[in-house]
Amino acid sequence: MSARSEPVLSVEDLSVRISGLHILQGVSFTVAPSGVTVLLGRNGVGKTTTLRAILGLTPPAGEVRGSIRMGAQSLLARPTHRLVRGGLGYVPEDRDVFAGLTVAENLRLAERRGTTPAYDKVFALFPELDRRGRQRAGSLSGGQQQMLSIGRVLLNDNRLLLIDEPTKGLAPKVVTEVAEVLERVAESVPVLLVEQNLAVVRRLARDAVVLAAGKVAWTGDARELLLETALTKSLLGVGTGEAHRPTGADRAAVAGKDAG
Amino acid sequence: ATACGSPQDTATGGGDSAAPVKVGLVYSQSGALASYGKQYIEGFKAGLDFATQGTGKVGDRTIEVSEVDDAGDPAKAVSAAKDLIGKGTKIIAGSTASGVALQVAPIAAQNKVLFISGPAATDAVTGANKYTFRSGRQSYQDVVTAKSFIGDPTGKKVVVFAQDGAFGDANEAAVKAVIGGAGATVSSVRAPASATEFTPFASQIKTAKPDLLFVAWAGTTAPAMWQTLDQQGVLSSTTVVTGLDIRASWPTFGAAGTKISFLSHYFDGASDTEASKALKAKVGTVDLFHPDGFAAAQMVVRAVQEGGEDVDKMVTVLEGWSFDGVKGKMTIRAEDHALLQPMYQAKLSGSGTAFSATAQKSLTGDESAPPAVAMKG
Amino acid sequence: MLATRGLTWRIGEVAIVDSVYLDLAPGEFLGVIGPNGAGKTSLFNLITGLRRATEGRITLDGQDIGALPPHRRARLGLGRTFQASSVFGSLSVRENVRLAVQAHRGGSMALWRRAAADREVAAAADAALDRVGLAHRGTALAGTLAHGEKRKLEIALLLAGEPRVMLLDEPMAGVSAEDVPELVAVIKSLTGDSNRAVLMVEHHMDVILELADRIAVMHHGALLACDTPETVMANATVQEAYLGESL
Amino acid sequence: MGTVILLALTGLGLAALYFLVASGLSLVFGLADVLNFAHGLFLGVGAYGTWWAAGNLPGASGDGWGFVLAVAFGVAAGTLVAILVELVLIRPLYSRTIEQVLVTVGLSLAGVALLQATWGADARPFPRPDWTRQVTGILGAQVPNGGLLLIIAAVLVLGAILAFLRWTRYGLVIRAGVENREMVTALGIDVRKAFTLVFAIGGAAAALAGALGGVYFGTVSPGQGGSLLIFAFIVVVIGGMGSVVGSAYAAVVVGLVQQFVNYYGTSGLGDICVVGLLAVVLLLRPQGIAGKVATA
Amino acid sequence: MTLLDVTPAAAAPPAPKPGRVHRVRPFLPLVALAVLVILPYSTLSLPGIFEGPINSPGTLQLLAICLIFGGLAAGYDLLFGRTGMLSFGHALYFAAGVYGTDILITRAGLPLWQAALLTITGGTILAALLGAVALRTVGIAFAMVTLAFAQVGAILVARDFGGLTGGEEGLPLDVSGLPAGLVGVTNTVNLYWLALAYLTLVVFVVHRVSGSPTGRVLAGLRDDERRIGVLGLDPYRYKLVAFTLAGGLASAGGVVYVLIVGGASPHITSSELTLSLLVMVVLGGPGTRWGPVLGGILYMYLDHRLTAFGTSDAVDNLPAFLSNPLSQPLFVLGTVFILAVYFFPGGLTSLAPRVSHLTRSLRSR
Ligand SMILES: Nc1ncnc2c1ncn2[C@@H]1O[C@H](COP(=O)(O)OP(=O)(O)OP(=O)(O)O)[C@@H](O)[C@H]1O
Ligand SMILES: Nc1ncnc2c1ncn2[C@@H]1O[C@H](COP(=O)(O)OP(=O)(O)OP(=O)(O)O)[C@@H](O)[C@H]1O
Ligand SMILES: [Mg+2]
Ligand SMILES: [Mg+2]
Repeated sequence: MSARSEPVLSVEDLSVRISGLHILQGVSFTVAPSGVTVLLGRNGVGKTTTLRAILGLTPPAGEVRGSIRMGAQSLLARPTHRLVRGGLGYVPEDRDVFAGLTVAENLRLAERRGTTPAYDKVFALFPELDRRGRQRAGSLSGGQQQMLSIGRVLLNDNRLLLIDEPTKGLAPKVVTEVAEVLERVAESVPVLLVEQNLAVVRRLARDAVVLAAGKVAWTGDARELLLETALTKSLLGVGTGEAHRPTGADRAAVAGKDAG
Repeated sequence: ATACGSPQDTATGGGDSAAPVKVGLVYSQSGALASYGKQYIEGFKAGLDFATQGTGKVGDRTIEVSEVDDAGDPAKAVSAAKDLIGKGTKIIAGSTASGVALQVAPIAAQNKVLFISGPAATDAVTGANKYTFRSGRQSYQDVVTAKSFIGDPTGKKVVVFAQDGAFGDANEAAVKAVIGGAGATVSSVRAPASATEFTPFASQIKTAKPDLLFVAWAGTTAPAMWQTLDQQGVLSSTTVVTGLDIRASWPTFGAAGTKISFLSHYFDGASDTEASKALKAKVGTVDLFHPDGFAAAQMVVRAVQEGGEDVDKMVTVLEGWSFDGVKGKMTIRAEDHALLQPMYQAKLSGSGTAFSATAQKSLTGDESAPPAVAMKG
Repeated sequence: MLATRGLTWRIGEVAIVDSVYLDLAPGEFLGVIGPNGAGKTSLFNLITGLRRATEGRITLDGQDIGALPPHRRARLGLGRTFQASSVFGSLSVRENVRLAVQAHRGGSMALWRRAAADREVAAAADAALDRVGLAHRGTALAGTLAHGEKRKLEIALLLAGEPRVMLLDEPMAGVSAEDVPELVAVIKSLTGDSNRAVLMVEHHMDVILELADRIAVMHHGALLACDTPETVMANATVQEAYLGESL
Repeated sequence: MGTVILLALTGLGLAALYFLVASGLSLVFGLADVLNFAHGLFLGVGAYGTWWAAGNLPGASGDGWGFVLAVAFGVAAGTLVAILVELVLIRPLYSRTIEQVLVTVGLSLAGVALLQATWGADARPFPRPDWTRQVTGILGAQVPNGGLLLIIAAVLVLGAILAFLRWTRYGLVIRAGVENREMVTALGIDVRKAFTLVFAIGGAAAALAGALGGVYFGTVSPGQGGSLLIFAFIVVVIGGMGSVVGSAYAAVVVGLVQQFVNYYGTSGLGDICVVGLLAVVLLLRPQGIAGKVATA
Repeated sequence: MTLLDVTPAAAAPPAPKPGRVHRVRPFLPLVALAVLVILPYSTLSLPGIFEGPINSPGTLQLLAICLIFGGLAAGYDLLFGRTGMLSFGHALYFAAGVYGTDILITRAGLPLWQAALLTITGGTILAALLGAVALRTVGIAFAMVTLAFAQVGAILVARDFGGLTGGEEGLPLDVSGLPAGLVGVTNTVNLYWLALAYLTLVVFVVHRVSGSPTGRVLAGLRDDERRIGVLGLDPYRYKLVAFTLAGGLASAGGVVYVLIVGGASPHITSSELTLSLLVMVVLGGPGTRWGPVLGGILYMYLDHRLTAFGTSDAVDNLPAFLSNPLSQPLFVLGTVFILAVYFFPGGLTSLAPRVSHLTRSLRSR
């Protein structure tokens, strides 16, 4: 990674086990203090697990080892709500809007004490949210829910955003818009982004971390990664991707867990 | 050590004349009727002492009492009875709840052991079978006592206020037979046992304008019921008769208590017999169900003394037996094993938490005798 | 084979699906695009019977199915996947698919037969898993799958039912770039059979363009256009309302 | 006419009692999604707390301000128990809703038995001001004051709960927390505190119902709470789960139906009617009722 | 409906077993059955566990009741653990079996086999009819409708229409027409075998059904009912089949129970009985083959034995603040249950893999 100033987040030797399955096996990377760092990898490789471990959301049956720090402060073992109040914003993979609450209530819930919520900013980005304030979030279309989920974190000022597949299920036009939004957001807040849409990655990412089989397969400048077709092919498997078929060891681990 | 045996073995009571006599008491130590059960067992111990002159023995044989809690559940009582019988027990007593008495009685008959039912008031125990006796009073005797409050019933109007269910049914039927049979017109107002608001029923009673209101109500909602009857002016407009429950319940009548005429099975000071003195000496303040336990012990001693090991003989010696119990002269009627015994009219006085009962009148065992029924089994 | 006539679903005054006329010919692959909230998923819900239309008719092979409950429609050969994965979380992946096969084979009320003994069902299930590349995950509990794997399982469940009309709701959402071609191939193999037809909602234009014979565009509940990919892509409204400027 | 008024007013008194019991249940169920079988225990604690205070607490008694103090003590005791239950038993089981319900079932068994072990199975006379035993003449009907007290208390409790839900964020936090607890934390909210608070309020409402129920029944016994609970459940369900206003309407309907059917029909029909009403309502509008329609 | 998010303990991966144990495993249930069948021939005394030797009538009676409830819990699990239906009215079908048999024998004087046949048929039909109505609702609404139906049953029994049920006093069974082998304390062993037969039947039926194609569908229903519909299966039909079957099994349990206890009492109509069934299933492990059975047996054993424990000297000699609560069986039972929910989520059956995990990790040290 290019020598820039202190990373905002550094993950070192992160291991996560969930019910006997060794999902992350010593993952280390850092997030630069500005711009977008993108976390790439195939389905099931552990991207979401990484973000959730940073937030302290690993399920009770799981076990987290290693170190995760923001500046001098260790994030492990601190309750999630504290971390978030301290400026860690999270957009989850499954949107996780509160289906039973209205759009307005969903937003109101996300307000943090002591700050003025930036409703103007959010409504300017997603006018739909303003219009549908009284609709139950559960009855929103998939894309609308995604907007709500992103809008929710943008209400507040954050020190770092963790965003998991924000453009999934969005219409191409909205994807462009969201990408623009994130681009603008990233000017003021560093973002750790999980994204499958390579066009979006290409547009946003400054640094990239590629996971494979629970380990870091590559880190470095994102443009470098995307420019080199050979590299993309071998790492992201756009093509044959032989390297990332589950290995024998993987399969054994899986079978061991589930057999009988 | 493991060993093989027959699955149909049961222990036999020691045949030799010095072996202890096993008596099983199956009654409520826990559950809703725990305080009835407590009085019963205190009464039983006092009675055993009294009947054996403090030795706890009949001849050379010690009376060995095993107590089992049925928590008011017939299924548990039946299990306990089977267990006791399996261990060679020939005499079982107890049954605080009517349901328990009714389900243990057939077990006694099937296995030919003596069963002396306790506080359970249901009429159905009387005449249940040859092996079943009772040491307490039955609902019918309550009703006969109630009748004594209205003098000549001819042409009088009587209303029964009772909860739904077998207890209410039995009381209603008894009133119809006893008071209605003597010339009164009897009608009834029934309420669900779970009712919490009694105004509709009080209104119905008031509209009926009875000369006598007979109330058969058990359970924790009784105080609310009495308060409503009082508030709606029922208590001040007619003679209201009901059974007097255990002492602990007296303050719950509140102001209504002094306006009600009580029929009573027993209360402290209702009688002045040798047995009652002995009982009082043991337990301090005597309460409703102490005499039942006491009488049961007296019957047990009699059965063992005269009957030895032979259950059929025990039955024979108990049938027709008269004895001096806590309440006075008690007689076991031979035909149906009803226990004829004195009953009382009482008044409550006092206020707050301090109430006392005084006897107005007592009925002899013959006066309060229920009609004889045929032995069912 | 599938046709809707003036299909409308209103909530209060708002028409979520607004008088949709749609014809799906045997062997056809019809892509459905439209902005978020246009009513695409709602249209699927009406067709499969999870929602009851307020107006209009739906016919399958000429038979009016508008009044049938979902399971009856499924038995007539209508199958779908869900936008938000909906799999049986506490069953293993293989059992999920077996259940689907079994449902397809008649789903009789057999209480006494041993399900595990049915080799045919097992074989069909494994075949379906193999086609979506999930065979190695067969014993995992479906609830613990990663997101993309659930998407594949969704498709396996659909395949197992061998439906004649398939409704796919954003099958590619969240599937990693590496797996997209594979999945596209699977979906492609569904078509080409003159007995089958596919209706697919998808936001990945390249996928739609590769697969679809015709494209229907929905907007505010109504069908804006339904034509060949070229014509649709050239449509100015589509360009503006849906595609926007490309990245 | 007098009878109808009498029945209507006493029916409303009964309704008020049902509502008092149901309100806390409804709040906890609607917000925290815990069908709280231990609610009967909170009632019992409130009732016994009041009873104990009137006899033992300096300054408290069965009359006047002393009685108010006794009730306050009972409510405080109920609230405290509810908080402890939430902290110790419910909180560690979060996101395992079924287990939470089961724990409350266990608690209802053990708690009532504990009350019985401590104070005996028999009903105890309940200390209460004399005026609650009297009646007030309203349009020719002799209406018990105890019932009127219940009606006033029910209206106050309804108002207080509505105010809590309308004017604080807690209602929102908890409803969201039930849906997805993790996500609420991920928005920076300590959802555990909110849950404890809801239990505390539910416990307080229950304890108040217990204390006033003691006044109404004139006695307190260990099983009292449990026997009221079944009707409270019915009220909560007919009213729409989690809707406190709905519970209020449902309580009125149930109270009046019971009262009038018991007078004009045969005995026991009132209960069957109420149960039938429940079945009919659920069958006609299952989704409308099972879904969390309203929160206030 | 979050209440039904049961994650069956079956999902937990059982620890791999050494090969030899593995091979005998399928036969373990048969071995257990054989042991249970010959158990009454043992004169073994287990002081503190049973009052008398195992072949004494008291012990056999207790065991019989435990077995019945093991069977009942297994039947209830068909609804709760395997299909995810939370019924609060299961007691109704059990009570229908108990009262039906009792009334037909005692009041109508029918011979046992006729009474049993009629009752089981009647109970099954009752379950089918009420289920057909109740299953129009889902989730908590379903729980409440079933509760309401059961409540009507309880009210009818308590009302004692025509003196048929005996109201709160219950109805003792008239044994005069029964086969001699089922009457009397010496024949308790026959009742024990009957109860064992019932348990075996229920376990076998539930096992077969849950392994059948229909059982698969039931498991699917537990997870996602909508999805089952879209696959082309009618959720309503399958749920009704499960409900009816469970109801029928419960009324069959009632038939055996009334013979064992010798009468019917209104306890068994209460919603508390359904709640205790729920407790049993959870205690043992919902959705597992042996969990509910173990839970039912353990619960009933504790329920009966704790009364004796509460009145024992050991408890009486404790200081009052301990002995008072401990002499309340329900206090102990409730507390045990809470602890169980806490410390073995997934029920008793989830203990086995954990224990073996523990021993393995100890050995590997
Ligand atoms: N609670 C859990 N229990 C068991 N396994 C789990 C659990 N959560 C995740 N896993 C497993 O961990 C692996 C990584 O999952 P994760 O969700 O982090 O993948 P991902 O990289 O985000 O994939 P996707 O691109 O599909 O979202 C998967 O194989 C998944 O099955
Ligand atoms: N039950 C409901 N109540 C109110 N509005 C609803 C309901 N269901 C759907 N809607 C609205 O109907 C519109 C269509 O929703 P639908 O899910 O069909 O959109 P979609 O085209 O699938 O969008 P996406 O591509 O984002 O998934 C949306 O605006 C949604 O908010
Ligand atoms: Mg992911
Ligand atoms: Mg959609």
